[in-house]
Amino acid sequence: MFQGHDIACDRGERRIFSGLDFQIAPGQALVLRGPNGCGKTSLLRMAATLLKTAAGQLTWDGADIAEDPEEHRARLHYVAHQDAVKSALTVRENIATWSKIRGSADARIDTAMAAFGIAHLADTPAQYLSAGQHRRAALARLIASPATLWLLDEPTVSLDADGTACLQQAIMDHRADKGMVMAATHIELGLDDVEILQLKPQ
Amino acid sequence: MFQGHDIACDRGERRIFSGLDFQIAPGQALVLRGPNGCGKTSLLRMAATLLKTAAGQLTWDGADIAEDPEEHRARLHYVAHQDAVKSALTVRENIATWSKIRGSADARIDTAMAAFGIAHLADTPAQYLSAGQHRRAALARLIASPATLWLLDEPTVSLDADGTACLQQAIMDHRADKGMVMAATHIELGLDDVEILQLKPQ
Amino acid sequence: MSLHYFANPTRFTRLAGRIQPWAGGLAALLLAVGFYLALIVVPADYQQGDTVRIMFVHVPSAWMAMFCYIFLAVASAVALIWKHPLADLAAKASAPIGAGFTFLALVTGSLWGKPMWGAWWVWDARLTSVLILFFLYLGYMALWQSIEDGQKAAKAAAVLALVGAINVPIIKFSVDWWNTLHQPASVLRMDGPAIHPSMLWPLLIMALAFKVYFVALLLARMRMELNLRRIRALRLAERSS
Amino acid sequence: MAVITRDLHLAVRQGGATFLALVFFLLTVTLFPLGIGPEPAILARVAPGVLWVAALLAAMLSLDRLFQADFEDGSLEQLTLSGLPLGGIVLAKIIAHWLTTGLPLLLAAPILAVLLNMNTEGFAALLLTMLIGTPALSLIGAIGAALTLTVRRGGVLLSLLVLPLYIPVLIFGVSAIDAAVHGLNAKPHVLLLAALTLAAIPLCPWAAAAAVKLSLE
Amino acid sequence: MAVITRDLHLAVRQGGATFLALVFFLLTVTLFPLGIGPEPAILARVAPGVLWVAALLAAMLSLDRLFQADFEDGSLEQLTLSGLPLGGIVLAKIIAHWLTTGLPLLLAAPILAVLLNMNTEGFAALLLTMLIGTPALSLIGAIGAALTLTVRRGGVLLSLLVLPLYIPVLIFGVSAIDAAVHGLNAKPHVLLLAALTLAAIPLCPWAAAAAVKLSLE
Amino acid sequence: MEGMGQFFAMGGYAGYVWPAFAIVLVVMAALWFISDRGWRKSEQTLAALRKNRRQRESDAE
Ligand code: HEM
Ligand SMILES: Nc1ncnc2c1ncn2[C@@H]1O[C@H](COP(=O)(O)OP(=O)(O)OP(=O)(O)O)[C@@H](O)[C@H]1O
Ligand SMILES: Nc1ncnc2c1ncn2[C@@H]1O[C@H](COP(=O)(O)OP(=O)(O)OP(=O)(O)O)[C@@H](O)[C@H]1O
Ligand SMILES: [Mg+2]
Ligand SMILES: [Mg+2]
Repeated sequence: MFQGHDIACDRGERRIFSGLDFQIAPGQALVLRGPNGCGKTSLLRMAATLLKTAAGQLTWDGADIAEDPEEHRARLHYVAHQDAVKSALTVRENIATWSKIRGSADARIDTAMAAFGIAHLADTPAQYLSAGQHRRAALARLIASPATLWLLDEPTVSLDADGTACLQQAIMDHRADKGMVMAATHIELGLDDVEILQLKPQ
Repeated sequence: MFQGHDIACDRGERRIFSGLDFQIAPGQALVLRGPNGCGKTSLLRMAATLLKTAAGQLTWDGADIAEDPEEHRARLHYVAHQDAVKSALTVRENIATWSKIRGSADARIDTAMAAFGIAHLADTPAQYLSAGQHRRAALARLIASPATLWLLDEPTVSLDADGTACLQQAIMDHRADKGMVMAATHIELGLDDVEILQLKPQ
Repeated sequence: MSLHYFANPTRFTRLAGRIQPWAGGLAALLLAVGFYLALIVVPADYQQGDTVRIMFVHVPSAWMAMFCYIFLAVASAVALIWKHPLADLAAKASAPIGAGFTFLALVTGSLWGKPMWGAWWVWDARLTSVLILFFLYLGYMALWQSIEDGQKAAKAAAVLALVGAINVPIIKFSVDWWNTLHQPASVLRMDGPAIHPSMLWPLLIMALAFKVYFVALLLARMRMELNLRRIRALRLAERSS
Repeated sequence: MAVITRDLHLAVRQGGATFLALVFFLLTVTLFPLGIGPEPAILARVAPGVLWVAALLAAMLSLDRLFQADFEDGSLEQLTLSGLPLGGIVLAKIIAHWLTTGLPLLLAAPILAVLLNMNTEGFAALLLTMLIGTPALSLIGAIGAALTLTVRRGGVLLSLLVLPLYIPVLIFGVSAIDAAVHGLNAKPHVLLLAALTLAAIPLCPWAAAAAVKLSLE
Repeated sequence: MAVITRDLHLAVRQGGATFLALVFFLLTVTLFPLGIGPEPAILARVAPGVLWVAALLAAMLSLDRLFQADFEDGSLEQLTLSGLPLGGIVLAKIIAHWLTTGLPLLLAAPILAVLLNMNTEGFAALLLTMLIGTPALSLIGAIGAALTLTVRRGGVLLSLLVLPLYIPVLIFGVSAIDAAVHGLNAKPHVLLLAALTLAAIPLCPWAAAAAVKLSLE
Repeated sequence: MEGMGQFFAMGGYAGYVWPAFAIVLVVMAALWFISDRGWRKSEQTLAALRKNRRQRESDAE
């Protein structure tokens, strides 16, 4: 169970939001919505321990995540706008690097590429990918090494219908597997049974 | 009238598409659709003279654009994934630079920021913008200096409902003004009376 | 028979296939004669002793180092301006050969320098500019290597080759412009060669041998590059189908 | 031209290139006495060489970002699409580069020359050769920067490509100063240097523009 | 550790840092004789200084990209999220940096020493000091690189921050070689240098990790 | 024999003259060898690829 209690967020010495509560149980998905600049990305970065909360606390099964950030980090994936795909490496190498760092099995790399329909691009340098292919390569990381909590910042950007379907399938499998998902988006993700957290600009 | 006759595209010594025809009359909009990697971005880059056609020709009112690329460039705007917004400059400075280079009036800068709802961010360095605000700043260029042909590559990425509405309004005004629009997208742009060009992977 | 007569790659391959063995054989023969003359027939110099024999490999190598670059630059110009389809290949194929000869000029020069000047290396203008030429060759080859797209690489490399061509006159005239330890030109000069005929002839034979060797090797490398280009095209066609 | 002011503005804002070259120049030159030892005679002997080599390196380092930053964020694309001729844009960027790197070096050189005990005869020659030579550095460097834009080993290749082309500038620059220091006639060296720069003015922007066009494809 | 192999792999692939430092080192040292003139005596006199200054500059230049590239494309974020302690990641990156810059410099130094007519006594001292000193360059530099990550004038600030910290390394390194060349006892200098490096090993990764955490906020 | 020894001694400069000629031979031979092998290999690969394609084309028919 991942929970937020009375969270507030400051960016550039300005209060972006405050008094925010949420909770995600295993198998659940929370979708963040709200206009541009309302703090969705900021909230995700807090959940990833990349940003400090200005007030309130984030807990995992009751324990404050700020107490042992390393442990919390090991159980999450954060897919951001900057997608950490190195243009000099091929698609496979890109995915392999991250799964090696996370110490997960190499066998999953092929599964991951297949899950996002980029198996045929395995040996293409990322430099030569189209925008959607690039994004798929970034998302494939989710499958290549397991993590309980997925934090997704506008994950469907640049994806075509097929790519979006791949992502939906991945999220469904993940949830069936007791995973949790927290996603920020402006367009319909096409997931069923999700909770929506509407952020309001202050 | 902007036309393409029997266009073919090579990327990385591979044929991406061929035998493509299209035409855009003043006031018209053409929407490019197709799966990831089918060549939408490539086609837009050809229309912007940034990429050479492998076969066929692009004409403007009957004249081949390859003959005088400078003239063609002066009449178009291309908004790409890489949005050419400098993080060290403020929003206003970013827009002003481009309108100065294009030699258009300073007065339009404020209109442009207002049109995309970022007037209140005029003096914020682009570094501190959220993803959607960043994109709005890139799009504001369209209004800040006039150009007949707008080439938009997934323009609604990161935009919220309000931002998308701003863009729709801008496109409507542009078309009413005899402007032309060519946009690649995966999601509905919400424009009426558009032609759709479906690209197929080879 | 215009420039474009040999533009046809198949015709080129056929012709090259015919010339290459002859050129190879002739190069081997001339080299053998040259080595015989240089090592056995030519008398030791009264000043330089037997080290003078190094001249017969050093000087032709140095000439070839410059010649290859001129060839490379001209081929690049032809590729850029007239878009002759084989010019790219000729330029690309000549770079490793030129680098090889430049390397030889440096090494044989060093081997000559130690007994003559008492140092393997001195930082004079001629020597340094040859070293720079070597770097230029390396840069040229590295540029080819690091751009995936063959056509783009060809153009980029051609631009570099042309810009780098300014180094050739600098090498040629460096001995006249700066006072250095190195010999000024005694063969290739305006007022005719100033060298004894007993030395001149073996030198010229050696130079000719190097030239013919260059031609044979160039043809072989061009055929290889042509094949590689075809292989790439086939592979790409295969992958996309 | 608007492009020049834009680049200057950005340079001032980001600081990056402007001061980097200057700071690098100053630091390199100050490190030398530390490395070599303080004897005035030796310092004076090596001064022209050290100053010119440091200037070369400083100029080369700032080249890396000449087009790269604009390329990565899409600005270079937008610039080519602005309707201005590409050669002109490239020249504008070269001028901005010189104003932000060459000019500061030129201004800093006299101070450093004093620190290195250079004699007064060499002074005028140093300034003159730097004034004539530094534009050539920006011009020639632009070609290398443009050629290596999309290249994987960008940085290395850039140095490998550019430094050989810089060497004539170095040699003429240093020989002119040496001649002046020893009371000889520096004019031929200066003239050769000037010829080099003059030849580079029309050629380099053209070649660099061709290379930029290639990498945008 | 996986991070080291990743960085090495990337370095080989992109070439960037690896060869850049080496090529820069080689070219700088080659430029000097051109600038200073060919007299062997003078070259030998300035050789230790030139080699160390060139090594310092080469190391400093490659620092710029130590965290920057990973920061910009989001990889640094992902690395901190990988569950490994940040200090360890930073240390891994420092080791990779040394392997790709310090080590090549170390290997190239003897060849250059010959070209610069350095005498054989200085040789062993040169190698020893570079072996001990170059890790300190990577370690100290990492702090600077981390501190300047989000800073606008990154490059300049980096040089300004790092070079003063590098000066002790330079001074001890050169004095050790000079002592050896003149047949004096180089040991105290070498020991001081070693002390410096040993002190840097625990301190620098910790400081750099703190700085990285700051800039990710 | 005397003559031979003298010949090989090269007036005391054997250490310079012979390596110079040797390196020339080695480099020229190596360049030739590499180019020739590269060319042969490329011929083989090309032939194999072409055969492959012809086969596939006839399969398709
Ligand atoms: C690494 C060292 C050396 C290099 C890079 C080098 C380079 C060159 C080059 C580029 C040329 C062709 C010049 C032209 O055609 O104008 C040349 C010619 C020549 N070199 Fe060297 N050289 C080196 C050492 C030496 C030494 C040590 C000697 C003899 C003491 C020597 C004697 C000659 C002679 C006699 C010529 C023929 C000049 C002529 O007739 O045109 N070189 N060398
Ligand atoms: N590094 C920063 N420094 C200062 N302010 C920032 C910074 N990053 C973002 N902001 C500001 O914080 C607010 C929230 O930004 P955030 O990126 O969280 O918005 P968002 O909800 O993700 O918006 P979008 O839908 O556009 O992605 C914005 O108003 C933005 O201007
Ligand atoms: N610079 C390049 N070099 C080689 N191949 C490339 C390059 N850029 C793109 N490609 C390839 O060309 C094809 C078309 O790419 P393009 O970016 O035009 O697709 P797209 O339709 O815009 O896709 P998306 O919807 O994902 O943005 C892709 O298969 C891609 O892998
Ligand atoms: Mg956001
Ligand atoms: Mg696209």
